[in-house]
Amino acid sequence: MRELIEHLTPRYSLGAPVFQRPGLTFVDVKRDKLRALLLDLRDKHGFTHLVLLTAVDWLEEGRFQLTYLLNNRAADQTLGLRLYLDRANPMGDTIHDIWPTAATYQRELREMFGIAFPGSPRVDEEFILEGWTDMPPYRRDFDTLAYSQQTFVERGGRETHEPRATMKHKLYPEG
Amino acid sequence: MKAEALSKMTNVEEVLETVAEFDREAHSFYTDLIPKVSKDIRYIVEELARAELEHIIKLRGLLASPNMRAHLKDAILRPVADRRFSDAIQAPELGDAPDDQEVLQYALAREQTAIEQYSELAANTPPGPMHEVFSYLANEESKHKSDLEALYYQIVHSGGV
Amino acid sequence: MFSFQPDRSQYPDIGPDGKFEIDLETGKFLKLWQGPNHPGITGNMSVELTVNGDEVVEGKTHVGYLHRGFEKLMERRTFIQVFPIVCRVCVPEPDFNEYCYAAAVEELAGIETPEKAKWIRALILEMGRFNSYMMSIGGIGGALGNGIVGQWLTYVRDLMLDRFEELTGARIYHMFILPGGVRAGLPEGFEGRMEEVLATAERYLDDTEKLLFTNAVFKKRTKGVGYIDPALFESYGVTGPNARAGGVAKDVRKDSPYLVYDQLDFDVPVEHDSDIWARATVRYRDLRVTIDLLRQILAKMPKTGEVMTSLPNVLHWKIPRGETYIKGESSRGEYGYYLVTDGSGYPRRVNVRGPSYTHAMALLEHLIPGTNIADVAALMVSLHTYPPEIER
Amino acid sequence: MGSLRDVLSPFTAWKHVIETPVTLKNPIGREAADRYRGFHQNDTEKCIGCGSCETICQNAAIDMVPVDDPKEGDSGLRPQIDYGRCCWCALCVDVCMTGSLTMSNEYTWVDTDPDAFRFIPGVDEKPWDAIAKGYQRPGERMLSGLTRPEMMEMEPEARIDNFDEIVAGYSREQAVLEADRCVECGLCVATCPVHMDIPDYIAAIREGDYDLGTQILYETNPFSEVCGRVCTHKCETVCAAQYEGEPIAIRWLKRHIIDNVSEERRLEIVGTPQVLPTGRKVAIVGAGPAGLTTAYDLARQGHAVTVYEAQDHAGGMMRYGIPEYRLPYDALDRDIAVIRAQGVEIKTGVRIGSDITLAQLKADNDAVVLGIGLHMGRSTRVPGSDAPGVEAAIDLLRRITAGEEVPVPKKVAVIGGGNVAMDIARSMARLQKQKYGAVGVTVTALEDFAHFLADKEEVTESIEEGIEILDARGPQEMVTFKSGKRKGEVKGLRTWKVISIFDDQGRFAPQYDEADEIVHEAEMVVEAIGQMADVSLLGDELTEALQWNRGRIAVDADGHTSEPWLWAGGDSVHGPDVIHAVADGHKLAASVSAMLAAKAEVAK
Repeated sequence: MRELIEHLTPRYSLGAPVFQRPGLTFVDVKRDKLRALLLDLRDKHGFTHLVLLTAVDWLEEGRFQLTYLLNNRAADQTLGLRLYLDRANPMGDTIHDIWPTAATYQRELREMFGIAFPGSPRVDEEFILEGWTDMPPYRRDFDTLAYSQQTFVERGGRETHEPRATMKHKLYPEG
Repeated sequence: MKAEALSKMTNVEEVLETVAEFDREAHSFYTDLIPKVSKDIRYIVEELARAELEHIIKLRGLLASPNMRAHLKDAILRPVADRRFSDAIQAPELGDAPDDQEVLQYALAREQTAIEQYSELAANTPPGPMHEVFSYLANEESKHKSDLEALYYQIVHSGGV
Repeated sequence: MFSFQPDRSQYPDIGPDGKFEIDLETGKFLKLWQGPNHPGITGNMSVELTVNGDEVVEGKTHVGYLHRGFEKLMERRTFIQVFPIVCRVCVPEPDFNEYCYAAAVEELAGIETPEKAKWIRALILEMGRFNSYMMSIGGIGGALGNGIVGQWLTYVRDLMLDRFEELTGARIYHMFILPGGVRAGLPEGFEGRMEEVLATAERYLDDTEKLLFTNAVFKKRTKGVGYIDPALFESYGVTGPNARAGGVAKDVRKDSPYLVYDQLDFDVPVEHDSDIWARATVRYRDLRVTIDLLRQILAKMPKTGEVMTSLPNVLHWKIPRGETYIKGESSRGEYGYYLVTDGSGYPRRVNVRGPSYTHAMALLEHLIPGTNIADVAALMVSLHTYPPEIER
Repeated sequence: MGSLRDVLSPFTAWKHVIETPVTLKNPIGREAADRYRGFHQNDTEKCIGCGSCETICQNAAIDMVPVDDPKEGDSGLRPQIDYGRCCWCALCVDVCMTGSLTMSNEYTWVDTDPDAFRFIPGVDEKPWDAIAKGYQRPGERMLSGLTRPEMMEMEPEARIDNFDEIVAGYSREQAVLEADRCVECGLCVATCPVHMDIPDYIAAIREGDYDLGTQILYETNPFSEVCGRVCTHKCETVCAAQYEGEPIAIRWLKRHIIDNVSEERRLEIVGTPQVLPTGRKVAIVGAGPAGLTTAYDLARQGHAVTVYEAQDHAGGMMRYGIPEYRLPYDALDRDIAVIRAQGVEIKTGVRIGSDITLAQLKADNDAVVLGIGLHMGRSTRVPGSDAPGVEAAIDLLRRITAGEEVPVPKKVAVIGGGNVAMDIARSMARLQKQKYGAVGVTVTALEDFAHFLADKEEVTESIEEGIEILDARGPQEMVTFKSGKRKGEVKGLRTWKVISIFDDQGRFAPQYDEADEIVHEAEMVVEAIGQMADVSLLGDELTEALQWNRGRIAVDADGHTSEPWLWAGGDSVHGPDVIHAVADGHKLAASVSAMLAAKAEVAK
């Protein structure tokens, strides 16, 4: 894997690789190099299996990470390509023509993270959420607790007590 | 032979009189001592005086009970410890302004003497009301001594760790 | 003998792009919802079918009936608190979630799993595969009018649930594979009781073979139906039995051995016709392998040793920034957890890769056009779909 | 396609028609497996109400509800479980610090009232309370560490010939590991005499925020560096972690914070009084933990505080009682420096009662606070106890600290089994090692090891250093030379074996085996038994005027004596303990301050 990465790095200006364990490597890739790299990996280096495509919200850093996880079964190697998108205007490039199944992932990313993939089939159709009007819910700033508190009624009869405060209240209220 | 036997024998009334005298003496001794010791340790002497007074009252009650009156003239073997017991009544050896430890040591010694006295009297009486009275008195003194020892340990041995 | 050609005179014209022009106003099309409540559907999903006569011209998969936002819920929970909810992603075979999550956490936190725990994990995963195949084969029987197979195999599955119950303390959601190991070793006499279950299973499977796999009707309904061109496997992320039925011996247990699979002796059954029959057969044969593996694991498992590593205080457990992907071979194909940590006490992101995600979405939608409506259920079931792993 | 076999074979399924059905006739009442996770059970006697079960519950199914009054080490709260939310994962059982929470294997229960499914296991009686089967934690607690990191200490050979500090303090890695074990229940806070915010400063260690840690420490304790070393750490006796492992090393963690903040930084964090001077004057007698804590608090409120100390240096018993190898003087000095920085004036070498009278202090100040400590050693007063060569431990320790020459014979016998006995034994052992290259100290204690008064580690370390410790030995006599040049001087200690020290009611009632007599050869016998306060500074008149309580100056809850101008606290009032003295200091300051405020009101 090291050799392959060394080979690809100058060509696709890859970032520093992370060799997570034998058989699993992560590396950063730039958006304009992604497509060529994916084709190269799929067609020349045996990474024919798109394991998954998903996003990570680095809210504090103002960016989304797209992770393209590719697998070369014969070599038992998995390569994670990390691509960073500006969180303010997240726009990805569709790869459904390379892996048709990617269309599903891209549709989900559009719905759950609000990342656009222009040209991806049915990308704007509702996927899992019907009639959703709030912000894309898998974004870090979507507060599930607040949502559930607004949406559902709490059942009454519940009250808890903190051990430390209880003891202070009862044993040394003045201290 | 006979003279010796006589001196060995005494009667219950006489014994109890000695006991009462012992307590009265102790009470007045402690009462006199109270103002002599420093105020911070006065509580010890006060407690000792109070204990003796309680004892006097208890003994008086015993003597007045009809059950006891019937036995007052019973003969009884004079305890061997009697000598020390009498000494304790007569010559308290404690300085003018003793400290807490001295007072406690003195009180402990007195209690020990009393316990020995009563235990021996109990041993010398056949089972019956008299035997029980002496056993009871011995037991009372033992308890009192234990309390004093606990106080002694607390003051002398365990402060400072 | 029974073949006939449909009358295509009523069919609409095919447009220049090679597709039907579906215009409901023409009256030539009918929209039909198969699911979410339908005997021919697995779990809470539905397929929106557009039919023309008895031929389906378009199918769209709809999921989301049971979306609980698990991946998001996990981000709100500490690493230990994620443990009880992962299994709920997949009801019939929950243990892969527990295993993959635990192994991912262990890798990123640098925790060693005791040897014996690895054996017990493999045991549990095979027990889960056993149950999942029982449901799948029972389901495919049911979808094709042979409900009795479903009843038999549900009974056998229930016997395995009894074994789950005595081993893990629960029947469906076992919550047994903790990061750091497993909760306990085997109960006294477990091997014997497991053997009874396996023997019973074999008896029922023999009957199933006679009723289902040596059955002219079943063959007629499944052979040559629901063909998946193996050339599509990589494009559509096809893994597991669906790929093995098309001659590709994909199996994570062999391709990338985890736990103790490198110490077990087994072959991966492969069929070549890539139709419903082949997929059912490959599962049936793999179930026989699973039974053998269960026996092997119990025989080879170390008898003594720790099953759990002491963890750092889980109430303050923080894991350094990192990411990993852990996969295993579930009864439906590659099951994986992609875990991203950010140095805090909570996962930054957990992404569950379930095989149904590709099989029941893009692939199914690709396969449906041209299918006879009566075969849609069998096609669906033959893909062995568990919808919760699509919508999570 | 399709052979005849394919047509006939399916008919074999008909054989099942004559089989017995496999379904259970009555599934209700079917017993679950032995380890099935069913309804909870809680041994409420064992439960301490720490709330770890509530913390770990990912479904928020658990509330801690009061079922009893809290007491030391027990919040009186017990978990109430809402089975509408419980997912039966049993993490609450796994995390339970005492092992009180378990699960029965009962899983069927029918009730028409949904609220019935919310109850307090072990308190609300349920049919499954006595079921032994179900889920118990299989082994020991696995979800939070059981043992504390080993403290780096100087080896006995390296430490025995010097007074260097033995304990190294935790490294960052060790401290984080240890801080991690804390479950933040806060049961310790009530037990700590000054109610330090223990879980909070431990959390600060985990976060690596030592500034915050220092700030938290100073909110309740200006002697955190001292307490981080020598605190009696009662908090650790109620720690939730102790039930199946070692309690959190709270004391060492406290020290770790201070170790990681420079003296300058500490002064910056603590700062100086942020109020205008009030013009009120307070005199404090004794620069020990009680007096200096009072001074710290009052100074920060703007009062002018002068502390009078009879010894040459401030610190009281922390300096003159605790040996340097346990508490280095510079550590103490750093704590005191922060107090001085508040404007507190400490006048050392001034003995109240002789140099200045209390009456003088009363006249010159708005209030006087006594924090005089217990600086006089008790004597056994056995025969020979007044012979030359018999020393009082507390006196000897003071002389060693003051740098005075003390006699160092080859053989020393120590009477006592408390920490002071260990302190003097180990100090003398060091001096012997320096002088002769060998240790010759024997400690004789009344108590047997099962009832020993000294801390366990003190005993262990003493033995490591070559000190002989004989338990259950009662001193009978200091044996002296009967003739010769050294006539009258001590040559040994005669002891009897103690058969029992307490009676069956736990009261002191020593029984001796007189036949088991040993004469411990020694040219010095050190009495390290009790201590007492030197109250002579009060003078007869004040002694008589004051109220007393069993030998100690009587004070109210705020430390106010029966004299309106006089407060008292610390060891001489509440017994020897640094952290207790600090607690007293806070109380005294609050009370004095309230009085001064009232005075100011009146003056207006």
